[in-house]
Amino acid sequence: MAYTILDGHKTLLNFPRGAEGTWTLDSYRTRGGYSALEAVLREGRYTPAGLLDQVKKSGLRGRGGAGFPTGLKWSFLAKQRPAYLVCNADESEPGTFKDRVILEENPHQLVEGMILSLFALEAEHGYVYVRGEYVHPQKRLDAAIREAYEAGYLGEDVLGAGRAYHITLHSGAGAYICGEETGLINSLEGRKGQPRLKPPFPAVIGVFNKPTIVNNVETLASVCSIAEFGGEAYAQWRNESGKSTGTKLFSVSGHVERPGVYEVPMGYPFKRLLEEECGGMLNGMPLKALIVGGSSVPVVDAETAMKIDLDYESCAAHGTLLGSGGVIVMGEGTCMVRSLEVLLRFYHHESCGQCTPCREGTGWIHRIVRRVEAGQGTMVDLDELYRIADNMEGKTICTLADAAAWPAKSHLRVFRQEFERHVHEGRCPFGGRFPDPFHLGPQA
Amino acid sequence: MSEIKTVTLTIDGRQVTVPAGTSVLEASKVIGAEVPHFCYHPGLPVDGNCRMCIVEIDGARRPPVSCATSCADGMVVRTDTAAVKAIRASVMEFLLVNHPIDCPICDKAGECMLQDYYMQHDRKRSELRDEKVHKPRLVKFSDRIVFNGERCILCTRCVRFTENVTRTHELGIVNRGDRALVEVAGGGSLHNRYQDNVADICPVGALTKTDFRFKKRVWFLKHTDSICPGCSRGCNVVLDHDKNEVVRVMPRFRAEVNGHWMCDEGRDIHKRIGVDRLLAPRVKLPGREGGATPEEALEAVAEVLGEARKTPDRLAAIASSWGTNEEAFLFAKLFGETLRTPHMDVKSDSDEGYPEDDVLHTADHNPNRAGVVAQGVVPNDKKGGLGLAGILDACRRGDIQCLVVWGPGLSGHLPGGESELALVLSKVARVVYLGWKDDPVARLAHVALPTPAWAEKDGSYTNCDGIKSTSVRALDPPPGVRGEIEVLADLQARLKGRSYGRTFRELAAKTGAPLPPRRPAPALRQPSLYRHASGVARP
Amino acid sequence: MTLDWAFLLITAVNLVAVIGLLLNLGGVLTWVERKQAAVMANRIGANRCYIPVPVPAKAPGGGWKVRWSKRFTLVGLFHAIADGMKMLTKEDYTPPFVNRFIYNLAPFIAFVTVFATFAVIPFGGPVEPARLLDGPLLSGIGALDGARAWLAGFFGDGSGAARTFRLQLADLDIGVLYVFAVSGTGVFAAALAGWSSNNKFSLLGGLRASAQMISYEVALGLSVIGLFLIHGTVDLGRIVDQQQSLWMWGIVLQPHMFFLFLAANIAENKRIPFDMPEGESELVAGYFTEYSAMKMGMFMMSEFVAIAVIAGLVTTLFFGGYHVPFLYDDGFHFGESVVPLSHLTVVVLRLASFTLKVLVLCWFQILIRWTLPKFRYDQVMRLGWKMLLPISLANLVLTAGIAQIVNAR
Amino acid sequence: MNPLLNPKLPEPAYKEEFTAGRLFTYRNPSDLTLWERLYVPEVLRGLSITGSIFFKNMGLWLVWLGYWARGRANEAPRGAVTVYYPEEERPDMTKVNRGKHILTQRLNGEPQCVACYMCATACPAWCIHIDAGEHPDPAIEKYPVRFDIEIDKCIFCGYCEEACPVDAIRLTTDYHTVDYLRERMVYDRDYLLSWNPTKVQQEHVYPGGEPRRG
Repeated sequence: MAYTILDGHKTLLNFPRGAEGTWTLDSYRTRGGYSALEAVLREGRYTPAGLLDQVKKSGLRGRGGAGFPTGLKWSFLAKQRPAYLVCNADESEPGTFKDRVILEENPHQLVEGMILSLFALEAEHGYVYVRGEYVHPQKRLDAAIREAYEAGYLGEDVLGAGRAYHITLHSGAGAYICGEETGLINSLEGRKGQPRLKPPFPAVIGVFNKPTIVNNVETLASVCSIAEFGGEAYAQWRNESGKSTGTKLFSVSGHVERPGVYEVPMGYPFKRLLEEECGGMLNGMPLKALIVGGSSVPVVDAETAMKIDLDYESCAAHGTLLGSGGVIVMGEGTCMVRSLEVLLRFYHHESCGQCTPCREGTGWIHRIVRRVEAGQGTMVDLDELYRIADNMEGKTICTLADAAAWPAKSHLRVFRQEFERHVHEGRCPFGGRFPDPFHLGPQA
Repeated sequence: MSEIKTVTLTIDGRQVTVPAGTSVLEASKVIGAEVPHFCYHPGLPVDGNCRMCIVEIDGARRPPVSCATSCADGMVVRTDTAAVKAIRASVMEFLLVNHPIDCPICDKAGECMLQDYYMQHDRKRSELRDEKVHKPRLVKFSDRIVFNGERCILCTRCVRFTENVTRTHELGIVNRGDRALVEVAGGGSLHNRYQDNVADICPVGALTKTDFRFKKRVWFLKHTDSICPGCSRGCNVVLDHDKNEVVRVMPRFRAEVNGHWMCDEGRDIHKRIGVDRLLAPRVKLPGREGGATPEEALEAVAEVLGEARKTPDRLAAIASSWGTNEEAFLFAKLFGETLRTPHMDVKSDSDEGYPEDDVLHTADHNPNRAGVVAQGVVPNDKKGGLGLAGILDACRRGDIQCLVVWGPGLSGHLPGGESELALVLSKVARVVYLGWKDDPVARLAHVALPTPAWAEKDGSYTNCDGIKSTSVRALDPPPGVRGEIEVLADLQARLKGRSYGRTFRELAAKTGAPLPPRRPAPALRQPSLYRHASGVARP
Repeated sequence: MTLDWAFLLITAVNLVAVIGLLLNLGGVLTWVERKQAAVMANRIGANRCYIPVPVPAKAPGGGWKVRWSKRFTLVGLFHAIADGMKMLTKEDYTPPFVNRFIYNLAPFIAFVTVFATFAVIPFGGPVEPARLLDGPLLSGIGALDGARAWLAGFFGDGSGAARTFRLQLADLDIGVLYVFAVSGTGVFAAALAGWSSNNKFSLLGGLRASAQMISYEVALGLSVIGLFLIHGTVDLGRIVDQQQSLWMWGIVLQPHMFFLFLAANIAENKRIPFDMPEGESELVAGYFTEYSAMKMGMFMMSEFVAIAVIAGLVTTLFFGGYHVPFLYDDGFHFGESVVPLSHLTVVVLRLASFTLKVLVLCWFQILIRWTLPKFRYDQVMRLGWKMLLPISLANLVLTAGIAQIVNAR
Repeated sequence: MNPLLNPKLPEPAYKEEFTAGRLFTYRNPSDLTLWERLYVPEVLRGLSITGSIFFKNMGLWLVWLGYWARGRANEAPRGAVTVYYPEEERPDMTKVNRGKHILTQRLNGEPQCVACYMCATACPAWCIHIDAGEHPDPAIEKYPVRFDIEIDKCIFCGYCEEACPVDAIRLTTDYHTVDYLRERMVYDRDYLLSWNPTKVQQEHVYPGGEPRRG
């Protein structure tokens, strides 16, 4: 297969792996950092509308999981000012740790992307809502923002262009639901982190009742590349057969030889990612199941996994979602009931308790799966589980209920015989334990 | 006048035109397609968390909640498809999964939305095989409100009430997921003066009033539209009563008066109905001492007034600010027209109550001062009529020969209180008292006639904003006690005055009182447990 | 004309006997009806009324004391007395909306007509008072000679011949016609009671009663005309005389008419299966819904007395009246052999015979009442007009024809 | 459908008859035979049946007299299937007879009742009167302070038993509900609880019936 990509150029992970000091301004500058910003602000490469147009042309889609076209989202921003840009760095999806790499190793690219985005949106103030547990990334980002202020990339008069740009770092208190944009807005405002009813969308009424754009770290960082190379060039970085564009970070975890974050162009085959980048399955064990886009997307079996190209269309065609790119690889010997139990325990714990189906449903299906895993389930429970998950889906304010329902439904659909073995044998056929895909490091 | 913008949409195949900005839920009410809901309350901001009011709208990506969706032109809404019904059933199932289903001991049973909707939309057994989530029960939010966490469906109506109506912010939701709980912020207690409303708006039995707790099952209650006499706001209320006893008072929606709410004190006023009542007439005229029948007492009053008529300047009448418009009308006609006294004024019957605030309370703790004045109970300036203070001064000087006092509380107008009252009244040859309380005046008067309390008579009241509300008789007065309308009309007839009518409905035409809608007579017992007990439209 | 003291005395004795018999029979029948119904239905029936009887009982501290036993119930017979006492002592409530005069009159009409019917029924054979004390046993007792002489003197006709009296209140030539006339008057009782009560149920009951009684009056009369043709008289006394022979009894001559006559009589008496006018299930209590206490009691009483009167009438017409088979004035005649009996014995036997027949027929009527289900109203009327009336007319024609043939021979 | 086309259809279950110039339709036509319609023989047959019962029972009465005379009245065969109520009682009274009420108890002897008023609501005779009170134990929360049953108003329909959500009220087989004083016919809470105050704390035994399990 042929790829149209700048040879050897990584746009987001454009630094040597494991190198020291990649997070400093100097290091970033040596890699061509802030050149796009300077070109835009000093040389007037783009007008704000022009940059917005480039983003639209680039075909960039939100990297946070939902994959909403970024340019379209930006164009919805209401006209009144002040408006705000919020960077969603509340990366709390199990299996996803890509934003962390940007925040830790390459924070200036986020800062530059945010300034460019503020320019394109004609806004002044950006917020970065960082997950509370990301203490170390926060420190790096904080330092980067300070450096940017000192270097004049942020402040009242940025690069002498007569424009003021500010970025504020806000630490979250640790709730999965604050990764949802309206929940994040509530949390940012100091309220309880619960999603808001939409409409009105944040682009109309957002933070502090002002128009707001909320974008993922990776999305905003990618804006640098678009400003640098132009939207059309960015749109060429893809698998020719696919429609998704640009590069994407994939955080691979689980039973692989080399777990980690990899940047590949859209449409990169999973098989190649597994075998070339990650060095194959751990100890050569056979693949059993794959969660391709973070814990909330449907699971697929090994056969389907090998057919997947890592882009939005191919994933959808194979019954799953690209999501946030949190690739969880599960090898033979993994108990899928246990896997589901772990996932549902998370969603049970993280449901905000606002909407009825999610509040009561996540707990309910978690308790059922827990019982099935313990070998005390019945066949009726399996049907109930599917029915409840189905009832939860699509009825809540945010998609947390869906995020809990999809894995439950797909686990049941794809690995039904394993659930039935739990029921019939009255115990976990895998001994109640399994090679834990979430806690096994590369050294295991 | 700006034209109100309207939109036209289709709900269940029927065209509806509503003002722009109306929610689909409210628009559905117009055509009678009632969309079930828990968290939505017309008096509170929309929260959209119960997910019960989901409907189908053509073109929507996922079925939206109708409470939070504004009507738009050309919208096509379906509220009764199989899919919508399935969603309602599934939401009911989720709501009931961790609900304790303790309806037998729950006071809300009978008017519980969860019960009603279960019968309408779910009607199946629980599929739960695991332990339910347990939460604290019997949490005292204050000495008026008790909270049961297990029954709570976390609709946040109470939270939004304290946020948006009283703006006291005592309540909040703590914890996440199925462990979420309503708590009083900071571990204190509810301290606002409208806290009983949170129990009213609670769609389930999570918040109950200590006042009403275990007193009566709601399906035994009869409901009568009334007004609250606690202050000059004149909140429209429903008296829930059984066996000639008011059990609780609930607010009745009236947008321009009280909206959906009422204060806690208004709910307690009914407890004073039986306290200090004047139950039998008292006559202390020479030759008529001793127990008198109501008929004899009335005759004595007529005799006293007939005597006083010869010197109208020395007759004074003080009206009650708790009287209804119709009574005040007759009072004014009797004394102003038939007996021609210039000295008429209205007094305050009561000065007890909560101080004024910006929600509902007013400073005047009498329901109908404005109405009584509007009906003509004012000093006749042309003839040198005296006001209340003037009348009392004249009494003190001995210039008044006959004083008619209607309603209790006259001693509150004298700095010396009761002892001064005795002094003042001793200078008056004939004192007539008319009222439901056994007031100091009643003990000093030469003739005292008992009258019904406000809940025991029909009448209209005019509140501080000039809005008239009608109160319907809910209770039977004590035996032998006749209403003021009847008494005044009778006196008018005995004194050969003009007849203006003897019933509320006759007089309402003259005072412009809104006639109460004729409700069907309440069934002796509600035929079904599953009908909404209060009989009023559910908010 | 001088007063016929002997006749007056006999009439007085008859009167007392008839009224005493009927009143008590009516009372006892209330008990009989209850008890018989119970026995027929495998129940126990009235048994709780008692007269306290002192019996000795052991005192707790030793010695004896008097205990009042409650066990003297006489198989519930006291219930009749208790019923009577209750009705007499209950509040006699007159509703305010009734026509007082007629309302009060109606029960008396019902009561009187029933009693009056019995006046013409001969309940015992001819009595010669002078011969009463003659007999094989009594003639030997000299102490009775004085009485015997007084009887002969008092009841003699002056010419020395003994007078014969019939045990019958009124020996009327028109006999049965009087019965029909008087019982026809009974219609007024029901009709007036129903109307004067000013109550829909009462009125309907009264209407039904009058329609039904008038309808069956016709069949009642026609069903026995055949017997009159045979006997050639309507005088009940002479009809009974002619039934000396068993073969001349009405039940033998016209057995089918017995059923008709009994049915028509029960319908006249408004008893089940013809109790339309009362109709408990649809009309509360029919024409006497508004009556209480003894006025209601009089209606009830008249019904029970009527049972006895009907029994007497049927006995007289169909069962040879007071006659005992083979018993003649001087004793039993079995073919050629004769068993002579004294006059007193014959009189007593005939009285007993009449009483026995009446009691059996009372029992039979009660048996009918507790056996048959009730008719529908249209069935009652149809039976009366379309069954009983044609049958009795046919019987009349047939009997007349046969009588003509027999007489012509 | 024309019934002639389908001869298997049953005869229409009605009869038409012209009477008094009108056509009457009888929905349930008489199926009496001519012999039965003659009526008199059937009447006589009926009379013979009831009469025979009468005579049989009178005969049995005579037999009873004989036994009575020998002081063994109890052993006599009896025709009546009914009993002298207060002196005698039916030995074969059914276990499911609905009689006097009881209130079941908790293990500590308190009423099981939670004062939900369901029985009072369901009662068609309105003979149940309850006053609820706050129980010191929050797990119970509500209990009857007063629980009166006016047994003289009760119609023993058993609806209270049906309505009760906690199996607190039951009707026993005891049918001795008579008294000479109305006051004594109002059963209060303590009386209703006193059916078996000391015995059987482990399971609630249905008086006169099988113990309930589960």
